[in-house]
Amino acid sequence: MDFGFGIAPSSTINLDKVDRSRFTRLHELEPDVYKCMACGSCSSTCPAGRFSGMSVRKVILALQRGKEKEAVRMLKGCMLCGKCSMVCPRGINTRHLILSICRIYNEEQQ
Amino acid sequence: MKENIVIIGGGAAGLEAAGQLIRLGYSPIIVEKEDHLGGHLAEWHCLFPDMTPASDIVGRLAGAVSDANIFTNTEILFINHLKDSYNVMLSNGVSIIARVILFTTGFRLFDAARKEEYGYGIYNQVITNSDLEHWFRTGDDDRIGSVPMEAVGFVHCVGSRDEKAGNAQCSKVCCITAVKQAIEMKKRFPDAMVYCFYMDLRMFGKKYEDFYISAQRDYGVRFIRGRVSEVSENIEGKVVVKAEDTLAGKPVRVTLDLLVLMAGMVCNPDSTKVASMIPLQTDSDGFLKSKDNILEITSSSRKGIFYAGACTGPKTVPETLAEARSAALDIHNFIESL
Amino acid sequence: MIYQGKQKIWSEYQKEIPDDHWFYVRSCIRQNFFPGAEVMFMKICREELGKDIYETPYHTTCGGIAYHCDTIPQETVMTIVARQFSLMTEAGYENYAASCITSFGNYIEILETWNEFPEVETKIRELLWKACRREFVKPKYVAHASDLIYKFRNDIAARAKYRLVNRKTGEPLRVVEHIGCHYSKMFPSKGVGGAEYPYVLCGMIESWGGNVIDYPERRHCCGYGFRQYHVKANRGYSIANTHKKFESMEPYHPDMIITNCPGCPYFMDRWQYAISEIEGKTYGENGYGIPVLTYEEVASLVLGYDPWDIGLQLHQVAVEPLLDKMGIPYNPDEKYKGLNHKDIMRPELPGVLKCC
Amino acid sequence: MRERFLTGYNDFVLPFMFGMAFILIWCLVGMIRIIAQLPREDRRRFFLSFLNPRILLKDIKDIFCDCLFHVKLWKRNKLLGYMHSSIAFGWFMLIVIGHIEVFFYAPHRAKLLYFPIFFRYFMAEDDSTMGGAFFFFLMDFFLLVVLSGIALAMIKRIHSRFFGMRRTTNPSFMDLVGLYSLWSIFPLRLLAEGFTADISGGSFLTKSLNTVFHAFLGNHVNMLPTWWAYSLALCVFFCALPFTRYMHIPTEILLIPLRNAGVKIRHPRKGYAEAEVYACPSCGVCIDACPMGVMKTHIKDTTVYLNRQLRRHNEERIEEISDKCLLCGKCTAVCPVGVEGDRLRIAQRSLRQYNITPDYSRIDTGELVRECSFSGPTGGKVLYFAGCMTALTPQIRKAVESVLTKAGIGYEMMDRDGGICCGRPMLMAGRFAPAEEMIRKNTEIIRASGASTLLLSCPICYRIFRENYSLDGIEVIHHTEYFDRLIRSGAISLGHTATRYVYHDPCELGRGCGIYDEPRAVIAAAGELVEADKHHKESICCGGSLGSLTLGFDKRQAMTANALNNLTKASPDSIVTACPLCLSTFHRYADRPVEDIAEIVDRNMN
Repeated sequence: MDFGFGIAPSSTINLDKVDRSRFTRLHELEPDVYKCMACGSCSSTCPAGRFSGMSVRKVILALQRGKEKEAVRMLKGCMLCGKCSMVCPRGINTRHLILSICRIYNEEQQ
Repeated sequence: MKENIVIIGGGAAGLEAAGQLIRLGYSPIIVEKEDHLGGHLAEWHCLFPDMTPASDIVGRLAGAVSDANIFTNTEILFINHLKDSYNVMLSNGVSIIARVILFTTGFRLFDAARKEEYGYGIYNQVITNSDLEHWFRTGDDDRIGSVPMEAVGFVHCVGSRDEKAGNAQCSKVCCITAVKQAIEMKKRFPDAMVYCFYMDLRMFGKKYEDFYISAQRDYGVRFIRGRVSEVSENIEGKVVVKAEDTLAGKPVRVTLDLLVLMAGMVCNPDSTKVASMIPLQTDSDGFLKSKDNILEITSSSRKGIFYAGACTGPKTVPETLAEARSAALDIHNFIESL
Repeated sequence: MIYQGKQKIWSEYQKEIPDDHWFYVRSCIRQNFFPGAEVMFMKICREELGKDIYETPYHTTCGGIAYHCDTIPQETVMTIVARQFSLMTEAGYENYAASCITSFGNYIEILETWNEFPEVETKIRELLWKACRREFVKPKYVAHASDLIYKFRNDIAARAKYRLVNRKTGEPLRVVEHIGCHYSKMFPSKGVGGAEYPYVLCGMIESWGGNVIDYPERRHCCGYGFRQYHVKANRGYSIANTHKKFESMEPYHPDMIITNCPGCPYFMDRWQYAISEIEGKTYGENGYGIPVLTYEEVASLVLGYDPWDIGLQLHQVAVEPLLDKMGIPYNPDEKYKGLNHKDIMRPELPGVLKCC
Repeated sequence: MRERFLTGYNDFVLPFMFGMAFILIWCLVGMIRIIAQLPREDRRRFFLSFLNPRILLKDIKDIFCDCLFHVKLWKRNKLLGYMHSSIAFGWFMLIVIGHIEVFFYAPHRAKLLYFPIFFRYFMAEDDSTMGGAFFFFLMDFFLLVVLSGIALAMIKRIHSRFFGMRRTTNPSFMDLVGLYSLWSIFPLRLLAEGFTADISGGSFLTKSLNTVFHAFLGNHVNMLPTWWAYSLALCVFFCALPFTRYMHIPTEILLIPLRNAGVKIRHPRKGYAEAEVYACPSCGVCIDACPMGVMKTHIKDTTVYLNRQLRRHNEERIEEISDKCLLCGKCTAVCPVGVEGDRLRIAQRSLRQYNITPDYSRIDTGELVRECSFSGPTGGKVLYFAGCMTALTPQIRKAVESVLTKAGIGYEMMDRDGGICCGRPMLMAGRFAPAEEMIRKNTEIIRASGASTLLLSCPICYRIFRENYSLDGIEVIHHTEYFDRLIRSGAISLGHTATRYVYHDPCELGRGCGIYDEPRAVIAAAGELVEADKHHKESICCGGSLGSLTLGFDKRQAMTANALNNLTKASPDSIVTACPLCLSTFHRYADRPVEDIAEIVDRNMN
């Protein structure tokens, strides 16, 4: 029966249901991905952010929370200019991290 | 030297101050209400950032005061203010006339059950930092390890920075303690996911930041910025935790096998009781009020009454020890000036 | 679950509930939803327990729905409430009992506000005087009607004909208790058992023989949320919350749900039908739903009243499986007979949810 | 001159013949393979190059200079140069003169491949041939030259520092086989010819040897085995050659005409790249050149090892080495045979498959054009593109803008509020398609802006704008060049101070674009210019390069320290560079001021 409304999807991130296999693979390649303390330097300096909302911080977070689609959408705007790696206070090699994500995760699967 | 110095509290501050005073040639009297020395430190397993066993520290501190007069299992019944000294009446019948009293009465761990939404004392798998240390120390706790530990959570700031809980202050040590305990859990249960729910991470001390990075990178401890709002139990007896992942701007929920509440430091009511006998001023946070928070942190507004350690506010062990030494020197100078 | 831990909290959140002489105000909406509930409350109090419960036809809405929908300012709702208090004062009562949880929360919130800001109270007194030349004395005690039933739960248990026990197996029934949000979430000390682990319904269930289920989403809202339901565009959000609760309680296989709020039983009852239509899923046994009852209805059943006399035929989810479990006899042919055996007509049966 | 044997043949020539045939066939097949792998367009260009006399002459000159005389090595270190050219040129001359001898004295044997090699065995001098004595002298002379080279090579193995090399390549097993067989060829030849010196004649070397050691060399029983040994040594060398670094000898001869024809690397394993890989002589000059070399752990990541792994198809190591490199281009700059370590790596990176492809189609260039469009009449306008990195070093942008304003030059900024990346970092990661998309977008903006000059501050941008953008009609210029021009044209003038400046050549500006003199001229106008220990194309990368994909922040500090050490040899007051990335990298660890040229110009402008 059509009531004119349905059960609204939950916005809650359920960590029990997050498939961690790909992130585990990413972590093997990029141990520093866990070093991010979400300061946001990368996002604020990102030239692609202006055009596409790209933010390395958000990508890392989104992948950990199982929001891969969102991460892929942002990554497609990345120009790999490397400013984020220059400003990262924790010395994370963000460029290689991004490339590794682009290899492990698949936009087709989203 | 025949000057009576009463030290109230045989914890880290009391022991260190007594040790220093002995070296300066005094014979201090330590009054401790418990049956053992070392205070909270004696209940702890090991300390950040070098994982030093707490028992080693207590052993060394207690070793330095073996010559002192120590009354354990003893409480202060009353203190009378005489002309320029104090008459301290102890529960064991001893009465001491002293011109100097040092308060090293410390803190009390926040009663985590007061944060009802976290269900401490109601949900089996919710424990406190202190319970966890007890388990580290003795291995005696059925709640840990009896079920597979797939996910463990730590809640920072339980009863700290919480006006509703009556404690607006930061307890200073819980952040790093949570990091330390998370690492220890990860060492014992390498396959477990370990989450820390925090509001702010205050890694102010020496090597704390290294410790934090190591927890993230080497141990994979996951830090989620957001305070746990409520805890419930599911049909399997696991703990279901709800929080907001404020970095994602989304609510987050996770099922845990164990939830550790980082109970903070609050003022010790016993300290307040003894202070009211003189009486001494207390601060808005309930801790004893120093004469000045920068210049005279170890002095009270009353002549001959000194403070050291967490009786004036949350402190780390090194800070407590430094204050104890400082108080010993202040007492020495005070006696010299008499 | 450590039961002693809960007992400790319950012991800390006990409120004083006078024994007798109550001024009773009804809910705006309950009589349409579950018309038997308030009638049975009066009946139980007056006839079974012999209490003095006074009500007046002159009382109005408390303004709570409008207030929570942000359609009237606080002064307005306070003035409405002041008028209710003046009716109580006129009638010579000082104990105020509300049938509705939102009303109860509203009264408590207003009294606390006046406590903190006496100048507001003065202003409201002036407004009331200007509006209808009335004056009032603030009630000495404010209780929710469920507080009263809680207080008399053991008296009711002593008179009980039936218990919340499966007659066949002898096992206690698994009962979900759902407390209205406005009962104690705003002022924990004003509810029996506090906000986190309210005891008001648990006490009834325990006293009448049932087993309380503590499931993860126990604290969650029923989904009504005023604006979330009243605005059709938000209704998906409303039902999503109800859905979440049912998903959470499902593994415990509850036999029934007891509530103490006007909206909650309605939404938990009717949304089970909507969920079954949208998702094709039902939560009770054999395609039935989980019966949702108000505490007055449960008290009435326990005391042996006829299910149809207390209006259980107006529930969307069929109560027959519950009646069977409790061993309460009922006549299926009488289900849709109203007063004086007047036919009130059979409702159309839903597609998925089984309703006898 | 007379023939000693009627047959003109002995069995000992067989090993040599076998080896020779093997290596000739191998090289022929290899050459055909490489040429076949070239894209059709490159192949056409290669063949056509032989019809161009200018290129042909250059081919011949390069082959002589590079393969025989090793001119580049002479420039680097005389001893090293002598060692290589003595062996290469000496051996070459032995072969040439051997053939001349055959041509003169036994023309009917000219068909026999082995005859010139074993000439002394088959031919004997008679009293009348003075010419023979002359050639014998030459042969002995060049043999001595070669032997001296071999002796130096032996010393170099023990002590490479004599040859100006701090570190040298670690030879593989096959390299050692080749090495020892090569070393043994010429002493064996000397010995063999020593035996025949009293029969066939000889000159100052062989004859004297025979006289001095007559007791041994006069005994002809040992003669034939020695000639066998000589032939066998040649055989072993030729047969081992394809599997050793000595393959560079024949490969380089192919590489030179390919390069002169303008062929470029398109694929890391095929065609031109393969020629480069096999042309690598494993000399190890790149090891010392590599900025990563300051840390021992990175030595095996230098170009010489990349080439070795490419030959071995060790995929895991190839990936690792390719990703780690800073792409500073110094190995390419110093390589004696012209192996392009940086381009090889980029090509390798380009093979990688990614599952997420960037998409910039939604970027609205219209908005960016509006931000930088010129108002008023167009023509002669300067469009300033500061670049992403300059956003992190605002002092550069501020200084450039200040100079432009003070000089009264009308300009607009292309990325005041951030722009689209130039594409070079993406290109360096081997992802060409997204880089192309950025290039297209930026071209669109630049063309629409109506600028006639594109001024750049970042050498990374500058290089890609020069190499990969087609902005015909728009001049692309770096601010160092631009300021130099302004000074020379008198549009601006600088006040001279006594400050001692050292100039750091940024990799992309110096080696990348060949801009060395302009920045120095600008600095010299403002103060005293001193040079670093290593400068111009030998300049050492600051360590901050975006070229490396895997080098972590913590691994770069030692490189930066090393580069700073190099810069401060002449005790300058201030370090000057012309790249935002070098600037911020040096800033982190320098013990004295680090500035961009623009800052100096701005400060000293009259």
